[in-house]
Amino acid sequence: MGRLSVNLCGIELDNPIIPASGTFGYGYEFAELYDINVLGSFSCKGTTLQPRFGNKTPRIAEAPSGMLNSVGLQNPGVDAVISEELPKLAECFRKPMIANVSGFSIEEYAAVCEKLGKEPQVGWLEVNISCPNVHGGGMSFGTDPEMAAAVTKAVKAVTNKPVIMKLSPNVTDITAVARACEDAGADGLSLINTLMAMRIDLRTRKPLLANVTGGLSGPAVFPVALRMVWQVTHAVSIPVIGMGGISCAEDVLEMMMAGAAAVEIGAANLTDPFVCPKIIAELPAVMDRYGINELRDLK
Amino acid sequence: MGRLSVNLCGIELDNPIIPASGTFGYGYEFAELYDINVLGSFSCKGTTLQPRFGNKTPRIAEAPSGMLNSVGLQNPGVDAVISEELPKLAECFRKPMIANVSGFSIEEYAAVCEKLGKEPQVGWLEVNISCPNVHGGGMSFGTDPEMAAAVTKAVKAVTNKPVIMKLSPNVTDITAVARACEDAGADGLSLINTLMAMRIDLRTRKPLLANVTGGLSGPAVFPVALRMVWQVTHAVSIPVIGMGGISCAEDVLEMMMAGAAAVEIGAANLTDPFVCPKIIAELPAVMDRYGINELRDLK
Amino acid sequence: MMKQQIFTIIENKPLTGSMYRLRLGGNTSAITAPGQFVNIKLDGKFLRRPISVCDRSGSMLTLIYKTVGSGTEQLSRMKKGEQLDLLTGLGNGYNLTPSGDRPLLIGGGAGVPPLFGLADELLSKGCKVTAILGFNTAEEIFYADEFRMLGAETYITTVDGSAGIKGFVTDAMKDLDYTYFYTCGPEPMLKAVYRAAKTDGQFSFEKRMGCGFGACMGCSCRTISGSKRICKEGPVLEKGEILWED
Amino acid sequence: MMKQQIFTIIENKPLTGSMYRLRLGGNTSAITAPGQFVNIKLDGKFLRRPISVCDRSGSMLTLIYKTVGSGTEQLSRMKKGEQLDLLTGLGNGYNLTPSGDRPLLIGGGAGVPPLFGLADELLSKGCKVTAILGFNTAEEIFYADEFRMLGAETYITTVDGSAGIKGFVTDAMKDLDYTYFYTCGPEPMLKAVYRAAKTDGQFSFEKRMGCGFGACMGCSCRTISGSKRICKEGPVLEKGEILWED
Repeated sequence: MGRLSVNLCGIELDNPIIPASGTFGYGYEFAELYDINVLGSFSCKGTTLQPRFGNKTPRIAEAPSGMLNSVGLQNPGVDAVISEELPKLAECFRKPMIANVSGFSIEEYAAVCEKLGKEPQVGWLEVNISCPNVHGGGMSFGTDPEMAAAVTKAVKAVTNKPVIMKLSPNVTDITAVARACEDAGADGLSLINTLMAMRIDLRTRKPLLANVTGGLSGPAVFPVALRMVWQVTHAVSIPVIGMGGISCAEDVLEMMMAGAAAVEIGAANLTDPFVCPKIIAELPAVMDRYGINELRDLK
Repeated sequence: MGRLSVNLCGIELDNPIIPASGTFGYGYEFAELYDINVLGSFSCKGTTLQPRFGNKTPRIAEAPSGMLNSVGLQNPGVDAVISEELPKLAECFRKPMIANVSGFSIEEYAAVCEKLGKEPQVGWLEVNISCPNVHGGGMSFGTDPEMAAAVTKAVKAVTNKPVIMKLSPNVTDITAVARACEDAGADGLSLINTLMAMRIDLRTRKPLLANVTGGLSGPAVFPVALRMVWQVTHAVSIPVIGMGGISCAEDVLEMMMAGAAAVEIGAANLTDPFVCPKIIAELPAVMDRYGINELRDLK
Repeated sequence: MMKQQIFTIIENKPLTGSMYRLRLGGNTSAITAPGQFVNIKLDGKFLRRPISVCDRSGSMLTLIYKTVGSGTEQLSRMKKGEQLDLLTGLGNGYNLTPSGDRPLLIGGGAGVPPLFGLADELLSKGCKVTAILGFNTAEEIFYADEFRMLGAETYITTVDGSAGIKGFVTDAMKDLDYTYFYTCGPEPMLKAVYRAAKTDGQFSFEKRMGCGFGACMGCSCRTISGSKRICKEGPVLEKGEILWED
Repeated sequence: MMKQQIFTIIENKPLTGSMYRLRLGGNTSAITAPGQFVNIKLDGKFLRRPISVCDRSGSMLTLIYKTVGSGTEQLSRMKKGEQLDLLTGLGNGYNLTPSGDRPLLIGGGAGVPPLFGLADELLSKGCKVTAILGFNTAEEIFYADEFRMLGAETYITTVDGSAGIKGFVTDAMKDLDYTYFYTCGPEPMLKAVYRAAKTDGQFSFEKRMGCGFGACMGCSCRTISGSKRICKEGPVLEKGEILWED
């Protein structure tokens, strides 16, 4: 085990760096840029039962130290992911991946998790109950502790793989949802998803995003993410993946000092496609600067 | 009425620019820097029944495109405000001011509002039910619609001045709290207060703020503030003061396009003490660029 | 394949009131076809700014961009010698193979630049190139002479008739005879060209992008062959696959 | 009274591994006493960076700062000719009136700079000035010669004994005779000086600030005469009013 290795729900990661869902596709396209086996793991594009085109465009807007997106879970559907995407990934990634799953009903979550849970490439299931960009679903599961618990139970019933529930920051008390997921059998949690936000086009005086609202990510949300990871890791005993605006090795350390077992890197991949290998390369020197021998010691 | 004039709960403002509570003291110190009568109005430091020193230091931390504060309602108490601060303000400010009020019980909110409501300098009462930096009070009133309504009713019962309830963004559904305040008789709403956040000192591995968490403000929160102002102005019919990261004339227009009747400028005052007069001076030219004749037209 | 590279500003000067020409020195090897674009990092801006490639030589890249907001305005203030972080070789450019011997190039406003590099390559391929460059007014015209100097038969249209043919690019298309067409410009113009065109052709589209290299699904569009990413499978699409969003 | 002003960098050079001297050209008229500070805007940083004034002439400002984080590191990379947006004349500086004829100045590390301007003014006032400058090691020493050249009797202390008196500033205070004292340095040193001092004196404090001019209440501290703002009523407090937070 190296200085950077961490444990996520019983599986060892060479390092805690995990590209976040929706910023890394199904991995193989980034493999053209660098050997993605340097990563701890990665979380694939949010996958649903049926193929989805997602929301109308524009789906992207600029923000101070961040960006808004309202992609709306565009994906080819779980069957195409299994038949087309995962085989392509197998050619360039040897490690277990995190399968990110979304749904519009408890049954859909369970159906998708059951299918993906059977795939040997899948190490963990990350269940997104916090997408702010789809209506009649997504986030609503993540804002009500009982709904969150129900999704957790349904998913746990159909897979033996570790189940990580991805939580929404758009709530009054994230620890209530976190505890509900833990009590329902979740093996881990990941947070935060994006903060629901908006921009208006001064020329048209209309919302800039076709979906009106979108999710804010990037460095702007880092202090909010850090607070919520701190609150949650003090409220539950299962491992937490910290995410939200992480863009350098120092951010990784700060997030792990807040209690995160590993981290996901999201928006930063979009402005610097090489940010993850850069962070992995920089971590040892930055750890030395702050007298950190092994990342595990920060837990 | 000039191009910039707006109406806030029946009172005309020369312009919509209002320094936010906690960034402008009780006004008279900024009067040494410029004639504060150029402002639409300003909201004074949050005032409580008893004097408060506030939280331990450090109370301030840097963030990407923003800052964290955990001042914790430091103020001399309502009696000293009336006997010492307001007379000093009277010498340099001719317009009605917004009295910002905080409390730890419904009775305290009512008591402070009753005293300040009697002061002729006070044009509006801004009732802060959303301070994230004080325990056993502050924000808890702003996260529960029933509590928010109870505070509103109690305050309305003791004053004839317009009552503006200041809402917390740290909630699942800000429109529920907004509607509860409107139904309880609030004359207006102001939002957003700061987003609860945190930073950790990499050297000590401990929270950077003595209070552990603090409130995030500055441009980083602007897209979240804009979304909530949009949601609230579509859910209620009383006027809304928009705030959260506004730092230039363009931001003012964007916030008013989201439905705000006026705006408060907070963190920007701390990095540029002259930002409010600058924005007021720039507004006409920026309005011309976007074909806006009068700010009232944006409502 | 995409490369991340540092370029140095050789020239950054206005061609009209809002169009600027930016010449950059650096490694352009990642750029393989006209119609591709680069994505530029600007200090203080989170998202990069995508700009189509006008022309490139081994070590020099020419971009022509319009100042539309604070980002491009900031870019327009940058000086010779300053450095820029670019993602280069982005997107799927124009395919020259189906051009035939008399291709028609149709550009509108900020859509003109990528057609210049395309004209250059079509001419060296031995084609007889005709170009229609559409603008609103005479003041907005740029690169007309450059197209002519390349050897392209060049027609100008202006909406107000202050120069060239009065009207839209489609008014100039009417009487022309061509084997194939390539176009780039604002979407209303593209739709008009789509309706007016007598042959097959290729369209270059513009959309708000997150990453510019296919990761974020921010710029997806529907086509007859399914969803495509303007930044990855695009920005150039063939006439036959286009589905216009109403 | 506070002024917002643009200054131009005349010099920005390291004095030790982590201490830099920044000389700025501009209008220093807002600065009225040694011990006051300026608040510097840095590109990409939201909060300004407060730095105490070391010395000033009519048109030149000398600041000596320590690189402690990304902000001050960014400042240390700035070059001659670049401009900085400063809030100047901030805070309540040292009061020279009670100095008596033999004041003692006690500085520790990054707390040394403001005492230099103070020494200069006390000497021109006709005082016999003694200065104790404390550092951890010989490598960290700066401005010892400058204090001597001014005409101050200067003692150096180092914790490791690699130069001057081995130990802390308080070890050098013991045998000295003085009418009053002025000190600036890390809080543990200030507390030790508070205990060791035989006379009255003034302390300059450092605290994380939001605005630097009294608006945000970010840097409040308790004193026997009630709450004070380090950035406004401070940074200099008199010995008699200090209440140490445990």
